Amino acid sequence: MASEQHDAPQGRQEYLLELDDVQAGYGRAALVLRGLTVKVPPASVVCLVGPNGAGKSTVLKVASGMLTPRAGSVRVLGQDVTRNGPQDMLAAGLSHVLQGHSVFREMTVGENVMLGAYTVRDKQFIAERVDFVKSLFPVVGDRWDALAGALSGGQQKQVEFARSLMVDPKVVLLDEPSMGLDPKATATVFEQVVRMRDAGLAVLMVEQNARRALETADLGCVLDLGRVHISGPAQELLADPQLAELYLGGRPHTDDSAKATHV
Amino acid sequence: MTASRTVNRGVKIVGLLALIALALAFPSLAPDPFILSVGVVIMSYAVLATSWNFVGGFTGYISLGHAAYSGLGGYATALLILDAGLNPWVAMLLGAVGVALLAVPIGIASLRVRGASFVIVSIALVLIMLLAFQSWGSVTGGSNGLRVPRPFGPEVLRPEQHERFFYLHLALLAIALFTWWAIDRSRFGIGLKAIREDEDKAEALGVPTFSYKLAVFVVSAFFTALGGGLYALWFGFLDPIFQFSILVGSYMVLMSLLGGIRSLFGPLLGAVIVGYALEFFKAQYGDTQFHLVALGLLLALVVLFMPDGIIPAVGQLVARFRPQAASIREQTQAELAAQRRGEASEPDRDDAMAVSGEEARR
Amino acid sequence: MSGSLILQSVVLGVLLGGLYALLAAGLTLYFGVMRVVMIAHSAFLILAAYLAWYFTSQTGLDPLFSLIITVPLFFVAGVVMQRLLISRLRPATLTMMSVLLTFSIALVIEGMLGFIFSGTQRRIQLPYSGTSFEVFGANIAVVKLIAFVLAAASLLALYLIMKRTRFGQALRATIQHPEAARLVGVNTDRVAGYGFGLGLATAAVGGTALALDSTIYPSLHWHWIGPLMAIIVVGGLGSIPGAAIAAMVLGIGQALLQLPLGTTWAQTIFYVALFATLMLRPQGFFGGRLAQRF
Amino acid sequence: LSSGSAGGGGGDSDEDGPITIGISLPLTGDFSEPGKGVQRGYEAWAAYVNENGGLLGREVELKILDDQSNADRVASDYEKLINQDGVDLVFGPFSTRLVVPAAQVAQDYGFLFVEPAGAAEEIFTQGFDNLFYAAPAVAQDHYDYLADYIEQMPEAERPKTAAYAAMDDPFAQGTAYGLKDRLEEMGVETVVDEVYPPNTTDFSSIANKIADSDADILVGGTQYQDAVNLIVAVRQLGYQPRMAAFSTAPTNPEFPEAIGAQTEGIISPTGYTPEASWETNAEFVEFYTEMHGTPPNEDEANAWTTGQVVAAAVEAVECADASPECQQSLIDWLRENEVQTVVGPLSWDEAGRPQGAHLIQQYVDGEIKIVLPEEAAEADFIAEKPAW
Amino acid sequence: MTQTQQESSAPVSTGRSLETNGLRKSYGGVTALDGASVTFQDGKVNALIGPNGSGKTTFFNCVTGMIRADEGTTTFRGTDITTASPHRIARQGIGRSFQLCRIFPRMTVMENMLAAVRPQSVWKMLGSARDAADQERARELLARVGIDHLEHAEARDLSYGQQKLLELGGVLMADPDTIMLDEPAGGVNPALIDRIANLIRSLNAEGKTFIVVEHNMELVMSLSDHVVVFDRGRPICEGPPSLVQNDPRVLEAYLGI
Ligand SMILES: Nc1ncnc2c1ncn2[C@@H]1O[C@H](COP(=O)(O)OP(=O)(O)OP(=O)(O)O)[C@@H](O)[C@H]1O
Ligand SMILES: Nc1ncnc2c1ncn2[C@@H]1O[C@H](COP(=O)(O)OP(=O)(O)OP(=O)(O)O)[C@@H](O)[C@H]1O
Ligand SMILES: CC(C)C[C@H](N)C(=O)O
Ligand SMILES: [Mg+2]
Ligand SMILES: [Mg+2]
Repeated sequence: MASEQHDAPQGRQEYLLELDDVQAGYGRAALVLRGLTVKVPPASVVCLVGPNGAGKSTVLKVASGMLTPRAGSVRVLGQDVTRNGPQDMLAAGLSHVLQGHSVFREMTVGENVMLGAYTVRDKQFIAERVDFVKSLFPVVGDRWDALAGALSGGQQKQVEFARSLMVDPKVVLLDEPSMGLDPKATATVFEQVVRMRDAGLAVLMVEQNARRALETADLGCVLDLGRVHISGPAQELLADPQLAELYLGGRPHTDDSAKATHV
Repeated sequence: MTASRTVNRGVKIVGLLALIALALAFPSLAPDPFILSVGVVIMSYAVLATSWNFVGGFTGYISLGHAAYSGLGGYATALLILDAGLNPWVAMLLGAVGVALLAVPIGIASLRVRGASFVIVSIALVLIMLLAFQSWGSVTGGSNGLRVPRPFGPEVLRPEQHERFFYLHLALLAIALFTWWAIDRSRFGIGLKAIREDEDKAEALGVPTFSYKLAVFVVSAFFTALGGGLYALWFGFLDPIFQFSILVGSYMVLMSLLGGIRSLFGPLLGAVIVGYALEFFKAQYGDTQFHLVALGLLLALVVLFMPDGIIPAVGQLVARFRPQAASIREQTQAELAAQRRGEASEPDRDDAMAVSGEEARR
Repeated sequence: MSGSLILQSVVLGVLLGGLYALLAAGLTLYFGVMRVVMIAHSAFLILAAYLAWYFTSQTGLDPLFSLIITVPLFFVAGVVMQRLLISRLRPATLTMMSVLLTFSIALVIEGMLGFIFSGTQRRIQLPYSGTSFEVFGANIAVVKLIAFVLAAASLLALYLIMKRTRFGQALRATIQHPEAARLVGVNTDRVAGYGFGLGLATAAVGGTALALDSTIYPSLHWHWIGPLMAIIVVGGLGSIPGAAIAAMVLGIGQALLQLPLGTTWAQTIFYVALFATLMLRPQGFFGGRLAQRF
Repeated sequence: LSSGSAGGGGGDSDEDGPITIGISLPLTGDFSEPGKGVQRGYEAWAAYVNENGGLLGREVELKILDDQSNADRVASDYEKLINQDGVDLVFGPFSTRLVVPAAQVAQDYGFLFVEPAGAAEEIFTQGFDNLFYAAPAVAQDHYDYLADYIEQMPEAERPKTAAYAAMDDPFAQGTAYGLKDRLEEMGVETVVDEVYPPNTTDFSSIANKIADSDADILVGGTQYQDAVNLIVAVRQLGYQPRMAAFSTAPTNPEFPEAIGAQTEGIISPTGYTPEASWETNAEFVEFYTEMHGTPPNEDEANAWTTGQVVAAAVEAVECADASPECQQSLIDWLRENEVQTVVGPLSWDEAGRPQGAHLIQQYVDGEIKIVLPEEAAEADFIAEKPAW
Repeated sequence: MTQTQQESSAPVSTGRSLETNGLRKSYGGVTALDGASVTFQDGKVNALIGPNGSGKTTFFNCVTGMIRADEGTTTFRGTDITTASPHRIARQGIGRSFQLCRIFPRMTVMENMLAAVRPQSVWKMLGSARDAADQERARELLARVGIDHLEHAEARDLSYGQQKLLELGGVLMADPDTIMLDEPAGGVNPALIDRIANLIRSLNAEGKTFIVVEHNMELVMSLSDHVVVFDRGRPICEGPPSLVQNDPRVLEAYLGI
């Protein structure tokens, strides 16, 4: 049902990431995802929004193999990876940036970034990437030898994002990448998301900075209580006043203050 | 809901009364004085484990060195009787008070560190005590050991002594359990548990973490010392090697964990099981080292399969067969919004209540 | 006190410190890197010593050859132990529960040793056990020197593995954030297993070194736990060089203190150092890890 | 019949059934090695008695428990033996540390307590009125013959300086300090006096002090493994004493294996020798050797002696049951009488101290031989120890 | 009722709630705070903004005693609290939340709330924690942050955003006068952010002072009376939102134009 809606504009194109009728939950507890379908076509950004506890992070965890679904299937590049563990996912072409903080706290920023390239053998490529992330996030270069755990919250987030840029995946999962980032860094992150899309990657992104995210995204998907509540082209969702009230914050999105910050 | 709760309560009370009755009747049920003496040993374990659980259960600080306090309690009692000529019971109480006082500086030094470092410090404490009590022979009797005069006259035969000490231990256990329970339900207790979960966060919320930890540490040392003193009076002989042994401290931890450190009766249950198992393994594999293997395997099984202890594990099992209490309401945003619109007619109430903690305000 | 006495003490302290350093390094690997309090480390040490003794008494060969068997054996045992046991513990309570789990393993090892080899004290018969040579007026026993060289070599190897290889990085990452480590492609199960295997392999070397110059019996491991634990705290949990330096300092300290104080009180140096460390620098003197962040 | 009166559960000791004897021994843990020796001795004794018509015509049955070298356990073991198993008699465990708590239980139930291995003075000052040590001498007196010998040496040949290293254990320390007191009286200067905890494994620092002092005589108050370690450690430092004496360890059959070829001249006190000419000894040695293939050692002999002592009392008063009357009459009889044993005739003071002396053994030509006193000597005392 | 309370708790107003003077903190070569002197007014909603790593969290930590500043002083309502321990500062009436959200993971949501209640006497301390009035208040607060339906859930099972909300609830439960929030809106659903903003406004109306670190400019601008902008460990500009928003230094350092 929900998936049909965004099937349509993409036509008969293959999907890079497909979650099909997935049911998942933690331990013995009740289901968190109750039959959910999300499909991400190549060269597109799909944004998941929804209230806290709706199951957005859980979707990403299922997609990256950190949580095995109780039913349904996961496909990456057409290949069934439902039972894959997370360490195999990178090989399958999928990378995942976790919500919250996941730097290796007692390792240096440099070690963190280099671990991002753990599976990469090409020294030349690594060197290029290091220069690239240093240019994106100055803090990475400035604090290369500092312990990552000693950085400020936002700086850690930047290091994490930089770490994820060390590889060249086909599918990228981003769980609230802009949380805790200052406007400058937020802009950088969204720029990278756009760059990835332009490079043909599929990006599945969870954002609470929903308006900003939907402005960047091609498709939007509103989750509630483990189901896709509604999905469609991001611009359409943004314009929907009822959605705005329930999920995107009460004020209409032409609010002055909002504009001022979205410079 | 309320009906099931009262039923629950009833079951609990009946269970408790049955437990008390069983404990009181044990000496008359015991077929011979040996079984009774095993009962005394198990009660002593229960006292020690429950005392340990003041620190372990509430604050999550795992002390492998609580044998230091029971040993000190035993020695203090003995020395106060022998050198100061005090009445044994007074000596036991004063000894425990002394140990509690000593626990203050020890606590100040060792509670500064958390987690694994604390475990190591606690091990070190017993080893220091062992060295000190062994070397300081002129006072402690050193490795010759120290005989503790018996509190009852020679006319009280040994089986009779066992019986008396069984009840004495039982009484001490009851006091310790009551204290634990009282702390558990108190605001002090919830502060301690907050320390167990996240010490810095608790501190930021205004919990005086250090004083709380220290207070409960001292309480724990006090009860442990009482347990040690009582045991010394019963057993009648102190040897530093056995008084200050890591193994004894580890038993306290093992028992508590086995039963469940978050439950009032966890350590008691653990003590009964471990105490019995120790006897059983010894009887089975007595003349080989195999009893150690058996004990080790028991411990490993608990840690692997019942990390929260038996009581919580059983509780979960029971809960699984019960209808799930629908504690978590599940609503979509739309439903919530509708509901809120309904509430919005009386917003004042909402706001006023939120800050109406009059008693809590200065 | 004569100068030669002090010189000899320093030499003995250094030789002893070397062994302490190796053993403490193994502990610090589990502890600082993997957050596992490995109470059974010294039990494995004694196990290795027993295997060396058994090897020698069966084959008549030098105990050093037993390393060919025990080191791989212990490595595999470590991997198995991590995979089967340690990995089942919840991360949140890992430190605490690992104390108990490894404690139980220590009991099992002690029990099995007693079961198989009895409680009898054993000592390897070596033609050169009493041999020594003199350097600047101090006697250096051949067995102690061998033990020291073994210790130093494996310590160095351990350090290089941890610092210089991808494996070392992956291991640290695995422990600090297993989920994130998996997401960057680390096979965390394998890495954690190897890490544990590595720690146990040091116990194999240490045990053999120990057996060269000491009597062994099943419950001997209890006597090693205290000093080793103290060393790793003083050295800073998780720091291999820290543990090594602390071991050296405390080893020499113990040897020197024994002159005026006697054996019993000299042992307290470990605990005095431990408490002093906690008062002055809870994170340890040499290594030190990140202070708590908010 | 007043059976079972002692503990209320005394058991059913019918007159024709076997006499059960309860024993707790350290079969595991720190004292397990000598503990097993004692076990062998007890079992050999029981087998021997049963082959020879039993005690009072009844079979003897041993009930042996393992106390794991633990004082708490040893007490509970005797508690169990007396109350649950309803034994008729008890024999003592091994080692001073375990004898005290065990004797307390026996005393509380009014049992006779003859023990094979609680030699330290501390045992006899606890006020036990039921205790008897079944060996020739208490710890302090173990070296008496050696001290006598040194006293007789010409002033110039006597050692001038002595180094003592003793385990912190009542027995081990007792032996070393017994000799120390005597030597100091003679004017032998104490240059090293070290006490080390039982768990010490590294002896290099103690050895360092001893080597540095270059004392003429080295006295070790040792149990077993500590002596081996100490000897290796002093050898590593090139120390060569003129005399070296260690308690217990050298008499252990493992000792020469552990030390290798360097045992020559090492001195040790012992309460027993298989060669002794005491009445029953030859029989004992023969019986034991047949059973185990090797002649008995001190631990086995002490156990056997314990059996002999109790048997003598039982035969004399003609009772063997748990009743306080019987036990008291056994105790009273032993107070008054001398018993012939494989370690010689034994009699005791009120506290249970035996009144004899230990022999001095020494490794001569690779074999441990009695060297003192002269009347019992199998070989000549080597006054100048060869280098080790 | 609300009225009387407001009066009784109305601060002995010097106008200044919290004041720091030359706070400095450095870690090895990194200067996290570089002589920060800031004054926050009583009864206002203050915002503290600045780029990542500008020292906002460090400032919070110094003020609340979680770390000790190398130099400088902090005064709260005229009392010097520079070297006071965190719980004392908390008891003076300063509550705070953490940027990397911190809750008590193995306690239920309700217990998390009750743990924040401060007993006022030893007697109270030993009294039952499950006080009916406290529980009632906790439920109200949970409802206001939108997670009342999770009352019996264990805190570790909550989603990230729910944990943030719980932390906020806990801070409010302790009933401080001055509430310091480190990114309260981070990871929170926009619809809820509005509710939180309302909550802050209404508490502010009752006399509570707020100091909020936030990167959500929309929220900062609509909520705050006074904005302080940090850069490299010291304030570079402060004033009402409209002014700060257009200050070139702010635009350059923070908004990146
Ligand atoms: N480890 C866990 N164990 C049990 N339940 C969990 C666990 N993690 C999440 N949940 C539950 O699953 C539901 C969905 O969680 P999820 O983290 O996917 O939410 P989310 O949409 O990402 O929310 P947020 O925006 O707050 O991050 C929540 O109700 C939460 O309580
Ligand atoms: N424990 C520490 N060790 C070393 N440097 C630290 C430590 N804590 C903070 N810093 C440094 O101090 C500076 C300020 O950090 P702080 O956490 O206060 O920033 P912040 O303003 O809160 O940033 P954010 O918006 O990212 O949360 C940063 O450069 C950080 O790297
Ligand atoms: C002579 C020995 C058998 C005595 C024993 N070693 C003891 O500790 O008392
Ligand atoms: Mg989430
Ligand atoms: Mg911050």
